[in-house]
Amino acid sequence: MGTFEPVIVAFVCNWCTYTAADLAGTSRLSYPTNIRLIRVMCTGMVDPQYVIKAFLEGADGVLISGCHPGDCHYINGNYKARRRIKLLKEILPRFGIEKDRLRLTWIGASDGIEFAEIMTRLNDQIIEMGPSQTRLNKAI
Amino acid sequence: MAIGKTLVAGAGLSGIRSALDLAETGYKVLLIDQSDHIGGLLCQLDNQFPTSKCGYCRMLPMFDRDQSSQHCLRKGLFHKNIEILLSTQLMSVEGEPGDLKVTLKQNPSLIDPSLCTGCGECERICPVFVDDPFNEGLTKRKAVYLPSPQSFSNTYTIDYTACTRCGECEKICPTGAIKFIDQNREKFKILVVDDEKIVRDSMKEWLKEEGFSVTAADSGQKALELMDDRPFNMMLTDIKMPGMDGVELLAKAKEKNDDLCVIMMTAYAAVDSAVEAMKQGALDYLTKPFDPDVLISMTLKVYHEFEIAEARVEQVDALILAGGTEFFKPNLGKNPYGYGVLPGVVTGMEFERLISGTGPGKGKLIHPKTGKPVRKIAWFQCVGSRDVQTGAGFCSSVCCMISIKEAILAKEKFGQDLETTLFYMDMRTIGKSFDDYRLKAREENQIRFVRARIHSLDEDLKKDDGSLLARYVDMQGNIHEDDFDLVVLATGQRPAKQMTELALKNDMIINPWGFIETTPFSMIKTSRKGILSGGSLSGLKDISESVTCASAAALGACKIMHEAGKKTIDAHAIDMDETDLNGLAVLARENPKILTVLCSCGSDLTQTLDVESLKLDLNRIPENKSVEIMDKLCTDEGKKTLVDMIQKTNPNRLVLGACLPCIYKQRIKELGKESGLHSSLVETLDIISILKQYPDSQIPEMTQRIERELKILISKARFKNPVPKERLESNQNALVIGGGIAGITAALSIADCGYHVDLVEKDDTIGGNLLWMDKTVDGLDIQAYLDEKVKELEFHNQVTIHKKTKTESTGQHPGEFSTLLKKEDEPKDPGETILHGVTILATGGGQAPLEVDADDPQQKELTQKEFEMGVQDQKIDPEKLETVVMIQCSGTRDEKRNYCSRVCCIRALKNALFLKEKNPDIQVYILYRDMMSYGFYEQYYTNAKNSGVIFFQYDSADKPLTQMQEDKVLVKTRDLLLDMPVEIEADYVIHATGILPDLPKALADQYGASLDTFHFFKEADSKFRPVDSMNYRVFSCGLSLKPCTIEEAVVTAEAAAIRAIRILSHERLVSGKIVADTRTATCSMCEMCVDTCPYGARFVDSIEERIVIDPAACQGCGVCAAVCPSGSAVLEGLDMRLMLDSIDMAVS
Amino acid sequence: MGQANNKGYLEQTETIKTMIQTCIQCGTCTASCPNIEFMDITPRHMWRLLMTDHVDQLFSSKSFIMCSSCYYCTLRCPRGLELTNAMSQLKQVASKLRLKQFRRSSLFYEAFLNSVKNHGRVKEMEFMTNYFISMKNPVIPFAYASLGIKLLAKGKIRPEFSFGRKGKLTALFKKVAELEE
Amino acid sequence: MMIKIEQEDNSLTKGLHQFFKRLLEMQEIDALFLPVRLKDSSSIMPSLVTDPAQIENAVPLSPAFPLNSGRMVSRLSYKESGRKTAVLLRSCEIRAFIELIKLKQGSRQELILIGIDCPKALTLSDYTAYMEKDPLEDDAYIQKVFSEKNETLNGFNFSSACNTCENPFPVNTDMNILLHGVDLSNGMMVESGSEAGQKILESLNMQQTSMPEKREEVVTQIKEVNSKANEAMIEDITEKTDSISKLNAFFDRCINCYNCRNMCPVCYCKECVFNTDVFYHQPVQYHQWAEKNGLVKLPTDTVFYHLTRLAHISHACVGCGQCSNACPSDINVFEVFKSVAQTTQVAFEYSPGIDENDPPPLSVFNEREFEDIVGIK
Repeated sequence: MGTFEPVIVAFVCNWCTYTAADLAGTSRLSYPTNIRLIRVMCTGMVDPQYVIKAFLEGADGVLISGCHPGDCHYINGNYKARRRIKLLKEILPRFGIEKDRLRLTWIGASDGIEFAEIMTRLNDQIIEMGPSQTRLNKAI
Repeated sequence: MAIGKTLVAGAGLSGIRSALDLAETGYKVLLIDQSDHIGGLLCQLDNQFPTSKCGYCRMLPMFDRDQSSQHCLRKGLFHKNIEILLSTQLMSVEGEPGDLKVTLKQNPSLIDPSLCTGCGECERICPVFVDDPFNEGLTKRKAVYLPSPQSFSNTYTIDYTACTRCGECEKICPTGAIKFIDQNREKFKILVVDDEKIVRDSMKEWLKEEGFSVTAADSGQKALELMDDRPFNMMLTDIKMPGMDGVELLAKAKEKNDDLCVIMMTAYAAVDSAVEAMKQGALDYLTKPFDPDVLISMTLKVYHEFEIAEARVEQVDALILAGGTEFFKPNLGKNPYGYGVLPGVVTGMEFERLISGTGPGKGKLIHPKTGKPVRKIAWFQCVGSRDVQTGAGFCSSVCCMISIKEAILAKEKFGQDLETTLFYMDMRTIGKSFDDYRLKAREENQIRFVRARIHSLDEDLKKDDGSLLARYVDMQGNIHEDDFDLVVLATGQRPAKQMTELALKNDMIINPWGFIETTPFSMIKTSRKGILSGGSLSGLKDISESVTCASAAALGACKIMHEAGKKTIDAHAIDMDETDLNGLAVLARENPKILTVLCSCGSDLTQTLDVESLKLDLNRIPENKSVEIMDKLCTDEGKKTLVDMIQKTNPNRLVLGACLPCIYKQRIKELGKESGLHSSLVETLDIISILKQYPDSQIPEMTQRIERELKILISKARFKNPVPKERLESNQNALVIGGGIAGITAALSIADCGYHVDLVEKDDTIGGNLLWMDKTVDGLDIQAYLDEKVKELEFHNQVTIHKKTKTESTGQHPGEFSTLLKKEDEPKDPGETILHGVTILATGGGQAPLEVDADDPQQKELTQKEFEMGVQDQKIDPEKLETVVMIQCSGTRDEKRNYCSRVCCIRALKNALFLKEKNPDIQVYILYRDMMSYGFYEQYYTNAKNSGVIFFQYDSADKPLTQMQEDKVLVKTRDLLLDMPVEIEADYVIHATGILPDLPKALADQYGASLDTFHFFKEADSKFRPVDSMNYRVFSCGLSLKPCTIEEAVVTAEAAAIRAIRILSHERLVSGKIVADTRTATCSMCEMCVDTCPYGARFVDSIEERIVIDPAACQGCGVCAAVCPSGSAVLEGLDMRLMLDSIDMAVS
Repeated sequence: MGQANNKGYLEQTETIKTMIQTCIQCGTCTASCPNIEFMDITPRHMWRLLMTDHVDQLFSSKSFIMCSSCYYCTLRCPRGLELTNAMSQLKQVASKLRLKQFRRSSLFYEAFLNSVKNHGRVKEMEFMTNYFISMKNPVIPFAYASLGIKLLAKGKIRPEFSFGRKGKLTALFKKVAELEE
Repeated sequence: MMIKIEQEDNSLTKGLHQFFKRLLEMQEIDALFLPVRLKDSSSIMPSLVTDPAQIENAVPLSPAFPLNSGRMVSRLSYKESGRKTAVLLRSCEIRAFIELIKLKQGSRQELILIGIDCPKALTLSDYTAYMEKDPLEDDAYIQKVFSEKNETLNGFNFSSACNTCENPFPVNTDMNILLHGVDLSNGMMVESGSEAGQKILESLNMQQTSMPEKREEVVTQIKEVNSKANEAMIEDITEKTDSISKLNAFFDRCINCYNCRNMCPVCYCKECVFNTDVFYHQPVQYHQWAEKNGLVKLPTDTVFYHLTRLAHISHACVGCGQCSNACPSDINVFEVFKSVAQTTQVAFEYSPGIDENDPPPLSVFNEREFEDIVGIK
């Protein structure tokens, strides 16, 4: 029986992180395939509802990855995202969704290698945490 | 009426800026570059000063965004109006502006970009390894390679000179994208001249083996005879030969046949004679004993030039040279730092690559040679600048800031325990926020700044771990010896060789150091009409100045095209397929019918995918009508079958899974034209690279993966609202506030391109600061220039001047400002309200007042302005003066006002030289902290010293003191070098109090602009949008933007003009497909979305109680949608319903 | 700055001052100089004194005497100044003015040049004895005694005095003296 | 400045009526907003009174707390009305109103905010039952709530929101009516909180007095008792809902009627996103969800709704308890929201409704903050 393959949803910003993802692809770096990338224009547009929806639908981990502070194409989208993730990291653990299942990272346009490493590290940590409780019984 | 077309030679940062400005205005642009990728220097820089952040993508167009690429510029650029030709050189230019004939030479690209899927098989097979110029030679790459790691098109390119034509890649390429053109090397005749027989014969053998026809001669005389009876393409000659030596032979051979390529061969000792020969026209030199590979690759390089005979001729209206500059190569000349010899010595660019994620260290800072981690780094400033030994009597003005940035980056990325030291003579932080950046580097990042110049470097023999020993003397005179793991040479700038040659060929004036000379008071007009210098070509500039010059050059081109009667595209014809409004409105009412198509790309998909179960699952989604498998969509027949399928099943949405070239935006637009299916309703997926990336995964796993990706696209397609935003009415009148030289130039520039301008000045005379100036430091007559400009302004039919007038903005709504103009001295005058589309704030600035507490009845302590005006009104007679002291940074560059006003040092040198010229035995002392004579102004610093001006350096903690003594002023300071107090009795003390902006906050707020911490205009991005504000319709130039000299003020005004024209040239502006919208019914007017919008694109309409959006200002970031709890702020194209459904699909 | 007591040095050093006027005090010459430990004030300090007319302090220090013309500083000066020539010109001024504190080195050079003038090469014995005589100080020869014996033992110095006319360069020296006026 | 309200023929309520009449008769004040016993029934509802005669039916202090009138006051003030109104509000109503001002749903220009020591309240269902079984007289109720032990009222427990309320004493108001720690036998005190309040009190020229010493000690004592109760409640609810399955159990009776949102004063949206087309799902979507787990409870998005509401307003929750009051299925929504509100408000160092210029946490950001939550080590 293979190890448990987590379902991880990654909201990836169209500018720096997506460029790094493409770079990881073209430089043939392999990273876990069970991470589903959803391209958003900016991490600032990731509504807390998207994260809640992902967890309630059975995601074991949610990653939000955007540009380094100061690199954001829209100047301050990433700062606003950071505050929303801080809010969610206060609310979700209250209901049993461990703090480390929701992650926020900054990835630069030429950090292809780092992108692949982060994806693998995230995947290993979520495997360690085991399946999320919503996968076993869905929230009503 | 023809559409204007401009050639931009050089697709670096400035080339891209000029091209985009013109393309957005609506002109056609031909953008060429000799390298194989666009972006030039910027591709290799991850971050730029003064924020050590990256802002490259902020150059992309703001409105009409779907015309251009919407991703990181390092992935590449495309724009509807720009044609990009890479590996192309500009050979010659003829004709007049408005009718220029340019000949271009392009390397034939052996790989067809429309077929190459970027699979990388050819790279794996290729046997040839070459130094990778992208990583400055620190790593190797194959002869077939990806031009830049992130390039989106990831089409592979063949390095024309390195490729040995072995043909392996041609065989292995799965899509047959590689085709070699046949070569006839016999036609290439080489003459080898050497007095030693063994050398002659061995070279003949090697070259013959490569297929060239070779003749040998044992003496110079014999060579000349051989040249008489048959022509040669290349000559390799030794230097030390009896009878006629190599250099003499070179001269004679060149007379006979000028485009003969000559390569000198010299023993190791005689290198400088070879370098000398190169100055007289030799192409290159080889040092004996040389190995065959070096000889072959050099010969191939020459052969490659010979091989590309045909050139392409284009007809354009204007030419912008944006070749930029090259960095000084430290190993030329005396090379005191052992660059290339000692292991740890690298240049600035190499260091940038060392710390980059795509660099040799792969994100870790390791020693380029020993691979060990690096702990101690030193930066040596002024390598190849301010150094007569390397022929550079100028300062390259950017290396100081580059080194500070690199030091900060090293510490932030690799740990604050890294020891970083900067050795400098004058730390030239000349930009607005640069001094703050230096303070941050010193205080927060603990970077050590040592004022000393290291003369040479050698290995520290005591420690044999390759660390480098540097000796220097500190200010107190004692000698220190420090060792470092890595030494970064802050190399200066040199003119781009190819550009200077072109300039010489077209008899354009170049300055003594080989940079292209621009006409007085302009940084873009060259001595040849019709050819403009964009970016840093004409001199040493940082990114924000290069971008400003690039925009100004675009303005120059726009003026030329307007005068030649050429039109812009927008006015010319509206491109129907994109905005077919009613067609799409009907579509909106239809239920979504999706067709999903997968291209098997030559292979049989059933081997890798369980196609049946995929079709079954996808068809369970009601909106997805059918799933089709097709083949070879890249070919014309393939595309034909797809178009027929669309016309037959007539879906209103398409999900296309194919290879990368098939899903480019342009290809989808073409498909849209042919099939009638609007391109915004096609969702694409690169399934080939997914299949390639995990070749060994089994069928069910891969099917599930592809199914999930397709489901996400299907959910996007089914919830997408097809109705595009309606086009926004945009006012085509401009308002310029402020009548200084910046306001005048902006107004004239816009008016010259055919748009009406209202120029408002609060005083009753036009001219601002220029009214009281007479000469610039280069001796140009300012008053004459001002009179000419004012006359031009007053007689211009497109300009209405309002003198003694105040402005008061009476509101901005999408597409238009309204401003009330009121006469200053007639309070009861109701004023005149004008409507305008853009606003340029050019309110200027002035000399800061002198805060000196001592009472000074005879006015002996003056500011620079007061002194100059005193001299002009004959109140001060230079002849009668004995001693004058000038104190720089007086009351500025300290905690109160921490920015360098950039111009006071140059102004002090001008006054000093003026005084010395008027009265040679006057004693002039200049007390300074850092002499900011940047760029070519360094020569005036040398002239001042030559004319006997004494310079005293003082420490900011121990400022000079002045007190009155009868009619003289006693100045007390300290000579840091002699370490003794100094007292000077001066007739006059001139304080450089720096520049204060004159941009009231109320005025800026009225137009949605804002001020920065120093109360100057706050730019959207100090580097990449230097004259724009966050409100895309408001710009600024001149002193209210940043402290600058007259030329710099003029160039910011021209840049602001083109940035305005790109809006004025459109009657209606269209926004991008992804743009914000408001659902007024559910909106509770809490204005959270208005406050959070970084672009001020949302307005509160309190009468109709709704939020109004300027679709052209909205950039589609979606921050408003995320902050609105009720979902009334919606991001069209990526709304919440679509996102939630995509999440559903992703997690299933 | 008028109060520098220059005792007439100013005119002498005017030309030297113009040679080094565009110095930007970067310290390259000081850091490159191999004899730096023997100098009481650094070369940069000297040029600064010259520039600010503190010529008396300049001549009260011995630094320029220590310069052995290795041309390192001229090679590396970013302003391309002829620093080594400036040093030698300072030496000439010092010897021309027969300044007391440089008496020892001026006499040394004179004795050396006389020997070259008379024989076309330096005769060590004759040169050293003339130098000791002109120094009129009996103690000095003993300081050189040990060095002299070692060199004699190794045959580096030929003991004999020769009075032949071979290699006379008096005409050459006369011509140079005329040129220098 | 502090004035005294005498008893009117030894009844505190009448004393208050007298005070409010004097206020209404003042030139500057056009209307009064306070709880009034309706003419033809015994229930007490907040009302806008312009005729001083109607003041007799006013019941400023009663266990009735049908809704948080912070929302009503925002309706009175989100645009100019040209009228000056004095509003009498409990502490949680004032704080809710201040939060609404930050969201531009109301403004203080035309209002005089009169705070009053909170008279505690019964839950809606308890109140109706209490009214049927010989409720206390108004004055008797005041005596009971403000002086003796006031754990229960005729056997009914006060609402858990009031028992766990940590700041039942209004702040940032124009004037406050003080009852706790005051010797009620000779009347109540009114303390001015702003110049506007001071000007009005001066023009009333009633007898001045000073702060009773006992006040301080009583206030801290009440706060201690309540915060201890609050901790206990939070500990209990946290344990009861610390997993999604427990949350499912907690909200099992929830029918997505969204009443808790309608009654919540700080849930200010004109139309909630859960009523828009975003959650008006397509039929096939229900089938997809059912196919995924074999079964899907309808209506869906129950837990999703509550978590979303937490994300939207947990920072602004003033703990007034109306959400539990409004729930038809008697789910104790208040306890979940108060416990989560506690954590988020502490995390962002934000206390709702205290100062209009303190912006809501998600509407601002600083360049360097919360760097610990970024990155994957």
